[in-house]
Amino acid sequence: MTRFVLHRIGFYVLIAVLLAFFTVPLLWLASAPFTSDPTYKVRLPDFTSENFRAILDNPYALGSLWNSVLLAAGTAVLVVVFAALAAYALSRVHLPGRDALLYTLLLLSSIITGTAAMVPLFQLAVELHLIDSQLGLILIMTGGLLPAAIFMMKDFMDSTPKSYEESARVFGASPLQIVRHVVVPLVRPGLATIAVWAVANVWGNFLMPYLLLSDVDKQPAAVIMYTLYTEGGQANIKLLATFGLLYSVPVVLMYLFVSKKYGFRFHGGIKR
Amino acid sequence: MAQATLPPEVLDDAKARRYSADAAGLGRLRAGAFVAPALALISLFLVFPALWVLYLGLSNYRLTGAAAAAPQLVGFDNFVKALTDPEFWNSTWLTFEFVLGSAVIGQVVLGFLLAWIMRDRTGPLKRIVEGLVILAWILPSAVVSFLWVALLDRDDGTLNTLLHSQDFAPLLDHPMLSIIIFNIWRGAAFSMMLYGAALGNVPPSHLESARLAGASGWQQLRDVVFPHIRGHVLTNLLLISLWTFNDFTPFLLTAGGPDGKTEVLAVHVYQVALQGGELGYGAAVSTVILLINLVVAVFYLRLLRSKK
Amino acid sequence: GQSSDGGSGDTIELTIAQNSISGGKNAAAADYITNWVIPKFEAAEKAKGKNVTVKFVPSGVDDEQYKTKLSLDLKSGKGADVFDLDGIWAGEFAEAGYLKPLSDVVGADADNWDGWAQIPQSVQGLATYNGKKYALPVGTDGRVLYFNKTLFQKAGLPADWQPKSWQEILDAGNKLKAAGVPVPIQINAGTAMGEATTMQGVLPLLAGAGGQLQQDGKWTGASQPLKDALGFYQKIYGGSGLGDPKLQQEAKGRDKSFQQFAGNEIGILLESDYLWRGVLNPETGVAKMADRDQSVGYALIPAEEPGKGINGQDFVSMSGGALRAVNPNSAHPKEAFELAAFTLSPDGLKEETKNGNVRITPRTDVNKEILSSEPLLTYISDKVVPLTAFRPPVAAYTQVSVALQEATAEVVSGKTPDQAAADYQAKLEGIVGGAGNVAS
Amino acid sequence: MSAIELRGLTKVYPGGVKALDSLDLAIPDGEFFALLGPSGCGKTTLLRTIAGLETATGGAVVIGDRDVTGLQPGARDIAMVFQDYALFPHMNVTDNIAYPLRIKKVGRAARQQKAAEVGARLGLEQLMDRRPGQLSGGQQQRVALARVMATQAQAFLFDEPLSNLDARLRLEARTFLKKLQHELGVTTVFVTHDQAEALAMADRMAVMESGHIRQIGTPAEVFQRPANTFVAGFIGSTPMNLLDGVVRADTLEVTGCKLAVPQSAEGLLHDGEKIVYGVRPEYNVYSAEPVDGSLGGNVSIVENLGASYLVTLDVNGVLVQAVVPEGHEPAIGDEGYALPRRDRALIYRDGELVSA
Amino acid sequence: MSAIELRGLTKVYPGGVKALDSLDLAIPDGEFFALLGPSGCGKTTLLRTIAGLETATGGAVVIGDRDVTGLQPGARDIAMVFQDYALFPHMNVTDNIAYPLRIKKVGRAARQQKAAEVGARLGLEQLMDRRPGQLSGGQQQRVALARVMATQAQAFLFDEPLSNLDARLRLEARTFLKKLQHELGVTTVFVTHDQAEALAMADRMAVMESGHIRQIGTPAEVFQRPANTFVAGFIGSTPMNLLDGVVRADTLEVTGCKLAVPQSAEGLLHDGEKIVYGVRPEYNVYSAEPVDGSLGGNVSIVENLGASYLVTLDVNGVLVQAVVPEGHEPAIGDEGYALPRRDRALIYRDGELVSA
Ligand SMILES: Nc1ncnc2c1ncn2[C@@H]1O[C@H](COP(=O)(O)OP(=O)(O)OP(=O)(O)O)[C@@H](O)[C@H]1O
Ligand SMILES: Nc1ncnc2c1ncn2[C@@H]1O[C@H](COP(=O)(O)OP(=O)(O)OP(=O)(O)O)[C@@H](O)[C@H]1O
Ligand SMILES: [Mg+2]
Ligand SMILES: [Mg+2]
Repeated sequence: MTRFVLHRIGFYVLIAVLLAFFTVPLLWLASAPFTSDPTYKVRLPDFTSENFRAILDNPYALGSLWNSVLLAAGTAVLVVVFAALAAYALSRVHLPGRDALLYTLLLLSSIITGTAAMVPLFQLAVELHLIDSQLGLILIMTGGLLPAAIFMMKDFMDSTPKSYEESARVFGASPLQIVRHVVVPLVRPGLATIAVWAVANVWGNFLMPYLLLSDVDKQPAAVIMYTLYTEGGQANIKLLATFGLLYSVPVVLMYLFVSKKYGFRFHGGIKR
Repeated sequence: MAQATLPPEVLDDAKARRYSADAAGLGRLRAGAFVAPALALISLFLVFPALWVLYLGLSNYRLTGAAAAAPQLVGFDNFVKALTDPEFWNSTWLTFEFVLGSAVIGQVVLGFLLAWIMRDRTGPLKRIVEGLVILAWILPSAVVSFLWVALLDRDDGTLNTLLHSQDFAPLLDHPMLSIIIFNIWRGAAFSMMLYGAALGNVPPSHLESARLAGASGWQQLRDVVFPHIRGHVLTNLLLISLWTFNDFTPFLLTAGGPDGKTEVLAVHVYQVALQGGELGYGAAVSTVILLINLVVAVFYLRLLRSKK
Repeated sequence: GQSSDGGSGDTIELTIAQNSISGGKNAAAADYITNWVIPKFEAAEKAKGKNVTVKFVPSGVDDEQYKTKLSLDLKSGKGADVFDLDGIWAGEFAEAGYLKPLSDVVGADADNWDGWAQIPQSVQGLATYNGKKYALPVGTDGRVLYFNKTLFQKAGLPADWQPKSWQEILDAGNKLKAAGVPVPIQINAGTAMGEATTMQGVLPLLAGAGGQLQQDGKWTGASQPLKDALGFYQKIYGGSGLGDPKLQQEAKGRDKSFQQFAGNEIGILLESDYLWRGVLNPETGVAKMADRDQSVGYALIPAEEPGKGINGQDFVSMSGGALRAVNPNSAHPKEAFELAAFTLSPDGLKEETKNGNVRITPRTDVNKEILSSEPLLTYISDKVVPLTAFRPPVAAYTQVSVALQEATAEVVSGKTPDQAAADYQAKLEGIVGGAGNVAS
Repeated sequence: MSAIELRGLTKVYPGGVKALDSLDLAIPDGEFFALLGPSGCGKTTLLRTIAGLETATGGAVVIGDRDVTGLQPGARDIAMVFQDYALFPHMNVTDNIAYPLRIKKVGRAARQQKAAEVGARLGLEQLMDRRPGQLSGGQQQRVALARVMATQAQAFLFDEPLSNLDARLRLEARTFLKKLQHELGVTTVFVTHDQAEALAMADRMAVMESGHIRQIGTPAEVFQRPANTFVAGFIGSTPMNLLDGVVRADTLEVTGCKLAVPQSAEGLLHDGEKIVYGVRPEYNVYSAEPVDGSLGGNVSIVENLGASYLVTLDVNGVLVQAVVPEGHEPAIGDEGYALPRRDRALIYRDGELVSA
Repeated sequence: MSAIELRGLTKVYPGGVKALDSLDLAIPDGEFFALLGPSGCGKTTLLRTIAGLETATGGAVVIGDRDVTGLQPGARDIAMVFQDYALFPHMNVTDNIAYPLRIKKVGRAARQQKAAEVGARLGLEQLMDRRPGQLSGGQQQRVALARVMATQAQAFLFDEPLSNLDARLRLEARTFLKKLQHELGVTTVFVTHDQAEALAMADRMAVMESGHIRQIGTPAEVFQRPANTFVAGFIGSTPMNLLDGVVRADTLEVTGCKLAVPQSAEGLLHDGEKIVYGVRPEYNVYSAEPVDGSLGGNVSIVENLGASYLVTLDVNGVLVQAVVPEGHEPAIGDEGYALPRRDRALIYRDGELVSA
């Protein structure tokens, strides 16, 4: 019995340590935006709303958040739709060289996230007249995220029983109908996972949006966040902390929404 | 109950090909159509520029200056330069430390630990723990870097406040350790979720029969859990290693410093290509990263698939 | 992008780009363009019978990122008709063909601009590469030694301090240290501070020791002046306690040095005029100092010893400055040039620098008027600019600068100046294409 | 409602496994036909090939008067219940039942109406809004049936629809299904590996082994006169005793006992030949006293079958089983004698039934 | 080898489901005890609580003379076979069998030796190097048994070990398991939802319903005299006919027919009271001609049971089943009569058996 008690105590100590590890860094974000004269020090805030007023005065702040939402949503939708279709086909039909192809694409996707790829991507966008086009940016980012998305998505697809599809097929459903009616609902948690992953990736991406979108009215929050430095590169902590909070809120809301609605987890098959 | 094996010609009987036999009746053609949009985007915006990067790696292309106007192919000069540059090796070594410490060990272990202790728990505790872990994952890097600067700051850092210490500067005194811990914090969520799902696939009866035999927690992990989640471990290792190899976020925390002590390859490429404008050289280093990734991937595949 | 009116000739669309943005980085400059330049210029053109619309393309990013974007745009034949760039980029942009001599792009109008007469030769030099003018200079700056009069008073140092040699700086530092000042001297070092280390550290010291980065077409390697400059670093950071070596390594070290200076923790700080008008600005600064005018003193940067500076000077400084260029790809280079010139018209500059946004403009006539109320800027304009030096505007400079930063970092972390200088030379040879291009 | 005919149907899986070996089968319109066989014999493959979920490697499938071999499953006008029911977990019962109609572009109101109708017929009225996860196994099975009924297909294919139910429910479902098929009169092919199920439900049945059909017939035919030892061993709730023996003039010598030649084999045996003597435990009359022509030995196991007992005798090292009515069961270790009924015992030569 | 005793065992799951409700049970040393009941009645929970895989909410578990309620599963000295066998897929048969010994730190050679020994006993000699994935269901089941035997535990717990086998194998395994337990003499608790299995194998059995034990006894007791209608309906390969009736003086009126009072209830009934009349189909004697005191109606279903038929009569709208020997089976629609055997029919009052 005492072993049991010790076990419990150990468990809660562990949980406490882990919670602390994940919470302590977040304290600053919870306090600085509400402090009149924020520094890097975490202090009990005086709950001023002045910082928020200041950031709302910025002509681009709110618009950029909206742009971020557009870009992230657009990319997430494309990534999810295309990855789902591709992963489904790859999971169900054995195309020759499938695995090798996936691994190659996955490796190439790592090069494309690197800085060195900016020139090819930029010139490509120029040639395709995708400069200053949010759609173009969405397409480019989608291309970069797709391999990993397909890779993960295929795991989900592989784990759903085939009899659902066969059953629908016997009733005469077409492949697209099967995907819409049966497969998508079954792997919905997986789709949600990939969508959140894609959003998180796009949300934080600075370089590509900056290079490909000149029009400030189209730029996302990641770019606008960089403008809150001074001419000499000094952080305006007041604005940055506050904008950082506003910038984080949509992703957090989206996570909460998704986790409530779909259960945020890997491997979707609904338990039967 | 295998029956007699027929010669393969029979398989190519015309009738058998009239329509496809996969579950959804896709057939290769339609499967191709399903893959097509993704493949088109990938080819256009990933494969093509990636090959371009490989090509750039063979040139002396620069962002500005005369070499920008008329870049020339220089063969493997860039690679020779990289391989003879101690800074490159320094970065490579740091990257290994970073990937090994933060991803392969840190995120995998912490992610697994979180998934393991939360595995059959429900209720608010699980939601809070998972929520916080995932929050660390989805917050934008620009914001997160501020959080960690605030945490580790030499003067006013939360850590110093908590420890009642003065002038403790983790980012200067233990820069690599700092960014490793940072990246563990940042990325544990993915592993946690993946292993959470994987653990759901371990039949409880297997764990229980080990318990009945008197197996300790560690023995249960070794004998039951790990053999079951091998495939997930592979996927996880592969993805997080790739991502960590190319992770640029440490730059936001330490700018590669102090004195290049955290200049991992991704940061090195950034500094070389964006700050130094040496795009050709940067592309060559990217190519080398790609090759290292390839080796790592093959290594994982060998390690985890061979035992099956 | 470029104007796209083709043959219709009805409306001319121009764009103007800067690394400035309303509500963020360099907000004042951005507001000046949108609120004054654009309406006034459009009206002026209308009066001339031309239908011109101007669009402002703001940004607010690191200089490197701005440069990258600019290069990519220009390389692809895009970019704003008029854009700003750092003077130091002129050479590499010209070599890459991103910039063309103004007279080639615009024609005679460029040389005939009445503004040139008002711009001092040294400032014109910023826009000049291989003897040709590539852009209009937007302004200049200068570096001085700032000191905290409150701390000086505590250490028994004069409020009108003006060191004549490096030793005097060290002496003052020692006194400050004795008086309990946490950080007596801050001279930027290391890679974390980036270009701030080069411009507010190595180069003024190098100049003070009589050295130059590039001389007679050759780069200077491990020369004595460089060793002296690095030696000075060693005296500050090598255990004397005069400086804070750790601060040099922090990613946000420069921000912190500002905070500490404003917080009366740093005695002497080598910085540019931006510290005064931007950082410490009692109204808009990120490290506001309400009593800036009373408690911050400034002095010229002395040569190592009197007369030992470049050109035998007693005092030295470094300057830079932005340029405003006309895109060679512009469809309407003439109008674009008019726009650029318009932004630098006396009225314009006065408008831009009012309400506390004073800076040193390129025009002497304007400077005379606007700087009178600004003692520091007057000081820089009158005393510093005449003796200042500029960086070599060549492509390799960026990497050379990094190599210099690394040399200082080595000294701060304990290597000898000789060793650091030797390492620098080795790197330099790699950067500029072999030992043949380097003189030691 | 149509007949199903398979002509020389062959199915070879990509790996080279020949799951069906030029199989011929004709199932008349309206028949309830059971496919029985051990695991892996190809039952599911046969069903799936009829449905079109697997492409036939050779041969033809004819449904009604159409050769459907090359048609998509959806075009064959058949309906199938899968072993796991394959109810869509994200749809409620109504939507599940109405799904085939949705595919056929029936309007929403009409579908709902039809689903309600079929559901009511199967006693699902109260459950129409639940998800499959909220139903018991038996209820799920009914929903799967309802979905199939809603299609009004020409033929029904059931793949072990009862094997996921618990024992009690299985018995009920058996009766229910049989009755339903009778009323609907739709040609039905029913796969099972449970011989009791096949016997109880089928109009006719086929016993399969490794891709071949071993016997086709009514349950009574198959039970009473298995065509070969394979079928003999497979059919029956207790396996048939199959004992090696030798013909000795007019009698048989089986495991050291002298037995009479069964009626069915009279005059067909040759002196001295080796045969297999088959008799079901049900047709072994047990007695505690020695009886002429019986198999005698010691009782080694007694199992309760409910109203009777299955007694296993050790007859000179060979186990022989007999069913004993309750009240007469021996104790373990007792001496006992099993007298095969001459009219029910069978003789197999080289595995095939010896019969006139 | 030890007895198992449960005292007031209660298990409430976190959600609030009371899976066991202060349950008392004593299983003597060496007994083969079956737990039977419908899905969800708490059988698995009971087994798992004995094993220590679930902590008891209340009450005690005593194995031999130790109260093990607070002990870890590993310390209780019991072994369990799971429904899915829980063989480790990455270990071969030898390693699987030897696993418990490995945990007990038995040396490598000794483990291998023991595994080989136990494996040989279960006829696994040829398979010792295979992985579970390469074994058939029946073989897997034997490996699971071997692993349990290798532990030499005090008691064995089996959770539906046969339900994953196909019907044929299940029958074989039944006999095998029973015999093995007999030889080893280890106290064994065996969970099943298949009443035939429980009847055939158990020394004694308990029938559970929602966390309670409804009847404990030998298979014969439980089969012949179910203590209540729940058990009556649950036991038997064909469900017992349970018919509503009213006592009319010396006879019973059941679905419009006049029946004699069964022997077991003679003198225990009151005129006019409502009862349930129970008779197993096996004890319903069928005839085509009207018989006094029988249940008459039209034949609605005939199911082949092998050597007999299950005939369902529609008696004034109520279905009544009778078992008819082969050769006497009626056709559907025929008129038929089922005469319950007075010595086997039972009467239930308020669900409980009426008995002296
Ligand atoms: N997709 C497949 N690829 C290769 N071989 C297969 C495939 N499906 C089945 N088989 C093989 O074909 C044979 C027949 O399989 P099938 O599933 O038809 O058997 P079954 O009679 O339905 O068995 P069960 O009673 O176990 O369901 C088996 O040997 C099986 O291993
Ligand atoms: N982990 C659990 N949490 C909550 N309730 C549970 C849990 N496990 C079982 N139950 C509930 O406890 C009751 C008994 O379940 P148990 O698994 O013991 O039934 P069973 O008799 O073994 O059924 P089956 O024949 O389906 O295996 C059921 O109502 C079940 O829903
Ligand atoms: Mg099958
Ligand atoms: Mg159970």
